[in-house]
Amino acid sequence: MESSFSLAAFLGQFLVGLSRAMILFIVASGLSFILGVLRVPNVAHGSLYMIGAFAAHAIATALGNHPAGFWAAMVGAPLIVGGISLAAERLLFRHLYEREHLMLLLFTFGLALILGDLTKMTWGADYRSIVPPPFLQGSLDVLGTALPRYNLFLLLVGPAVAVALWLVSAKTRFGKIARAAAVDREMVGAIGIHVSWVFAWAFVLGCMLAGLGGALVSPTISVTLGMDHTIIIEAFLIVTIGGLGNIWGALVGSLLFGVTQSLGVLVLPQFAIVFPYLAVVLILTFKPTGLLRSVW
Amino acid sequence: MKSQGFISRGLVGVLAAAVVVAGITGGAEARNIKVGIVDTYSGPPAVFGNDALNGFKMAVEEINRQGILGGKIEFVTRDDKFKVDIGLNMAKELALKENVDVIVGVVNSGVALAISDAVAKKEKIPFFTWMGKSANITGKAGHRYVFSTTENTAMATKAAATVLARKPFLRIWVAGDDYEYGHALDDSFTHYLKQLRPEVEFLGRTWWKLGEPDLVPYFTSIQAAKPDLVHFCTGGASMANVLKTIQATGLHRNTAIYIHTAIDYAVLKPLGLNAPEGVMGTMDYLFYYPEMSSHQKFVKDFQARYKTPPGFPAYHAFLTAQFIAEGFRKAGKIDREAFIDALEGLKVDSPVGKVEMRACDHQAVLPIYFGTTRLSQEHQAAVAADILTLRGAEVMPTCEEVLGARK
Amino acid sequence: MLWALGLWLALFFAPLAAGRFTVYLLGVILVTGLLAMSLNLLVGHGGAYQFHHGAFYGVGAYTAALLITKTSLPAWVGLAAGPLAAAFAGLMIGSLCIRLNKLYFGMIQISLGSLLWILALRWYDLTNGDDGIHGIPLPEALSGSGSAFTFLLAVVGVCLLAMHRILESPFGTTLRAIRDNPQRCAAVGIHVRRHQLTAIVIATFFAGVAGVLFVVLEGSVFPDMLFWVLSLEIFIMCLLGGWFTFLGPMLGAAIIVLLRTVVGGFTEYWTLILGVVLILLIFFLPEGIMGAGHRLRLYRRRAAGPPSRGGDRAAG
Amino acid sequence: MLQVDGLCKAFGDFQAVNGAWLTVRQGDLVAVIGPNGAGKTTLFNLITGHLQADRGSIRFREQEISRLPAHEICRRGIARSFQIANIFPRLSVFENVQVAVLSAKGLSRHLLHPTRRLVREETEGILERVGLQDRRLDLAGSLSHGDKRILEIAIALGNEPELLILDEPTAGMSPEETAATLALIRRLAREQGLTILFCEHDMEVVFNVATSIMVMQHGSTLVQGPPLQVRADPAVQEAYLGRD
Repeated sequence: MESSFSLAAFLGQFLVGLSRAMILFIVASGLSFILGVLRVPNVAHGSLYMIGAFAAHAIATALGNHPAGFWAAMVGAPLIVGGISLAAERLLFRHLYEREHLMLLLFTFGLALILGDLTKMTWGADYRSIVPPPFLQGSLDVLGTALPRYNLFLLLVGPAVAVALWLVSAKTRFGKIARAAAVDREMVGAIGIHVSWVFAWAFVLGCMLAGLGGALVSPTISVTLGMDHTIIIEAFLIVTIGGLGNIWGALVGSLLFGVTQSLGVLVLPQFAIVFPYLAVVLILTFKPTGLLRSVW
Repeated sequence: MKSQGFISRGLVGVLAAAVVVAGITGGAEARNIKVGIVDTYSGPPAVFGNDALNGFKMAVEEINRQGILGGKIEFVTRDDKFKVDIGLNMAKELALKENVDVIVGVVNSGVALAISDAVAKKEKIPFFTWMGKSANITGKAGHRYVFSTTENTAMATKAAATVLARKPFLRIWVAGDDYEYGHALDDSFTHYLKQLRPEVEFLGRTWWKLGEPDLVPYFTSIQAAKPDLVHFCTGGASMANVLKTIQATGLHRNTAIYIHTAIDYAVLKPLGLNAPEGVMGTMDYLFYYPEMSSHQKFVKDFQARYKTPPGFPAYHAFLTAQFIAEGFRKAGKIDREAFIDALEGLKVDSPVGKVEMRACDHQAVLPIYFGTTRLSQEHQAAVAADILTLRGAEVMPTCEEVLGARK
Repeated sequence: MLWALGLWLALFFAPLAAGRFTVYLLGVILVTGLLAMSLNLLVGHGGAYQFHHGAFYGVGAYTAALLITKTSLPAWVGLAAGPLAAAFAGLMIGSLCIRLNKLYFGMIQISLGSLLWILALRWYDLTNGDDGIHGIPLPEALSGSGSAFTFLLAVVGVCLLAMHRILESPFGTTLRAIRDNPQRCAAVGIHVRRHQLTAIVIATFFAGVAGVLFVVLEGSVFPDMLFWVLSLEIFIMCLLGGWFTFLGPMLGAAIIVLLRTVVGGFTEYWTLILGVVLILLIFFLPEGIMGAGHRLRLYRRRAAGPPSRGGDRAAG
Repeated sequence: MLQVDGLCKAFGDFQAVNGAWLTVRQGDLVAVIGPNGAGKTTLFNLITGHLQADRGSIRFREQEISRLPAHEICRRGIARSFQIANIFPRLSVFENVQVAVLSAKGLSRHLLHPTRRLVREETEGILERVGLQDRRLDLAGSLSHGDKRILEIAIALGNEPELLILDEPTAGMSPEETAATLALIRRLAREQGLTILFCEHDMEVVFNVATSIMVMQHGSTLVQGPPLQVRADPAVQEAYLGRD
């Protein structure tokens, strides 16, 4: 065991944790964005992540596992998820924004149940797997640790998504309105903005992040039913730690989860399973509304 | 009065529910043999449930062409959703309302143990598990009314330990899914390997939660310890995650790896030609081995019907149907106790040869195949190569051991 | 009240009149219904985000199961200890939760409940992990299925009576006031958090009773009982039957259990059906079946004429 | 009875209350007036413990109460109503008041006595005093806005307070309702011997009702005194009345 504590192993493990945090961040930021702007605790977010993974597989397979198919899947899957979420928002959600949070939560739970079974109807229960393009296969030796190239790729994608999100929320008119709506819905309505469509696009954006997360994760795991359950609880724990509705809170929460869990595996492997829950309990005990400012 | 109104109306509702319950319950005795299947048809384990059902259907059609005791086998299916309470609920419905003669199925060992105790033992209904892999089912928790037509964790790991004890692996690391199945594999493999080769050293253990999406952090910590052999205790969907991570990190290039069911086609097929080569695994059924004519015919028929080769659940279910048919034929009447007596020591034909139902513990005597993954252009996937066959009698705990554990 | 009592007494004859599966299913409904009603005490009447109520159900069941199988104490002691252990867990977890608001309350509770779930899942030597504990021996008097049902029905009846009294007491009225407006409650001198904590302890006690009754009914316990998905399913039962009614959750549990048994036998898409039912409910019957019935009666009464002075509610 | 000195409360950079002072004697009917944003509601929230003051003291019956939680202050005899209708919408009108009466009598935590047999007379009495007795069985959420505001006062009365604090009791009311409400306040003060502190942004409305008027501006107290004296105060005329 003494060799596991070397600095190199620690750094390698740290990088692995960071790459894991990137997927978590992409999914959790979408959840948090929806929580912030629409005040909807979207339990169906996990199902959309799963659909993203299945759709990515379908697209990649349709293009015969050609490397271009992988990139088409990374773009196409979020779009498919975006389409589904737009339909759900326009047909169902928008009639419910005035309801209590508990109703919205149960509503999205119902949606999650439906989407889960629809996924099964469409794609069946078999395990699936996507092959990344050749240059992302295999591993690189970083400080004596074999790091999969794909994880290094994720380390580039994560920050890119974070920057894109920041640009959208801080620099565009849509982002500004969405942030204002998060603070005071009536005021935004009062200054004559068509809030309904702002909400719709905010919802779609958040859901597309779930789809992107699902697509990105698909080469590293087997795509199966039940993926939704695992991710949704983790994503909710992350946004709670960070502060509900705060995208940067989702980033902090994801990094905390990814890195600590990854280093925890090295030091206290038996502790890894309880860590996320314990982290929520400890953080909420001392900071009752999460680490960063929450709109809830 | 408002609240009283609620109470009385509520109770009217409850009573109405009782009437509905009464309406859907109550059944009739039939001359056909009625088999109730409780299995998982939703969620990830549905892969197993569906495959098993296909194998069972195929066998039943064949059996019904001849008939049994002047009747046929008919069956009903119930989805347990991989949940113990629902599984119990469904098994009780089959036993108490549908009046089935036999209950079969169950992927989830927890469900199998619950049904075995609360339904099979209590209601005296024969129960076959064709997928529940806990050695406890026919071991510690076994009894007259429970049968297993699948290999279990003890058999698989004893087979693996027998082979691996002959190889130069001394420093061993264990990693796997943090749930009962994973721990059962670890306990039993460790037990047998230490017995056969006391000088082996277990360096450490890594457990991740079931469904953990990213295993790389766990792998990097294993690599740092440089073991000779890693025993991964995993199965189902997370098996594919493990294989993918092995391929991505290249762990198999400098470390030997053993995983029970790693040579399962259902696991290897989705990975295609991107599966890691050289991973050692055990299985009690491979559709391409052994190459005997009865087996090839079975596989061909199955593929013609379902467009996919049979997996081990299909084989187990097929075998179970044979045991049910032959058991009742031998008993000569539709009687549960006579059926059980007939089953004990019964040998039936299966596509890969005769299989015996061991009398002492009601465990089917199945061979275990030990193989190593190798890419096959023909299958466009990895398959098992260098297959060693370990006979059931070699790998099963002895009757004395089992009966001792039951006390 | 006599009406209700008569119906309850009539159910005691179910084992004589109905088939065994019917009786078993009634037992499942009663246990699940009691669990749902105990949750509704907090959610429908207390307005708390009690997200992981199943954890206390599990604590009650596991306590009973472990005391019976691992100690030489009489089985009755195990059965009695279950609800107390659940209430104690409620006190511990509740005192951490009540300091937080709404979704944060819910999330910290899911986390604490999941820690208990992990305990049940991982402490193999004690709990058998995933496999669960089966074949739990019960006291002689409960071993027949008829007598077990009678016991179940009696205990559920007593629990319902107690819950009804609690909800009709000043404690219950104040609890509903907190649900409607916690800030205003503080302004009329109510110690809101202490009141909620008391409610949590009471509700978790009844959840523990339901857990113990599950052991009596099935003779098994397993970690799934403490998994968060079960807790959400109980929520649906409350919603279906009616949040703001007393017996609604029992009705909701009956419908879900029956649907699951009937529909589950024919289709593997049961969750899809459940999802559709849930969404239709939220759109068209947000107050559940009994809530809607109650609304309808109020409407009819209004249509029939103005309420008489000193009418039913105040005069009792 | 109530003595507020040098009270301060800031929200971020915004100094909502900045050195406010106020004196209420037994039997007074004190009106706090000031334009919107003068800090009236914040002042009331500080007195009743819904907010914690940054600095300053609040003494009620010679005891410091500025650090106590809301429910504790209520128990000492200060009851309040809120600016926005703050009732229990899913309870009946009767129960709305009953909850407060039960709390005042320390019965809130009783578990086994049926509520319907408790404190009936007291509750009925209050409903009759404010004129809501005919609506007692309706769900509070279904009342008109004016009735909700009256119900709020009734809830506050249920606490059997020595000091009743009303936050803009006539906000959003029609002129007729306003007049009726003011008459109710005056009657309560006279007949029940209640000490009442209330706020309004319209000075004219309170001149005939209040026995003492405190004028607030930018979070500070400009002046407090009898109506005529306040009206004559040059600073008040400058800040408040001068604009007409």
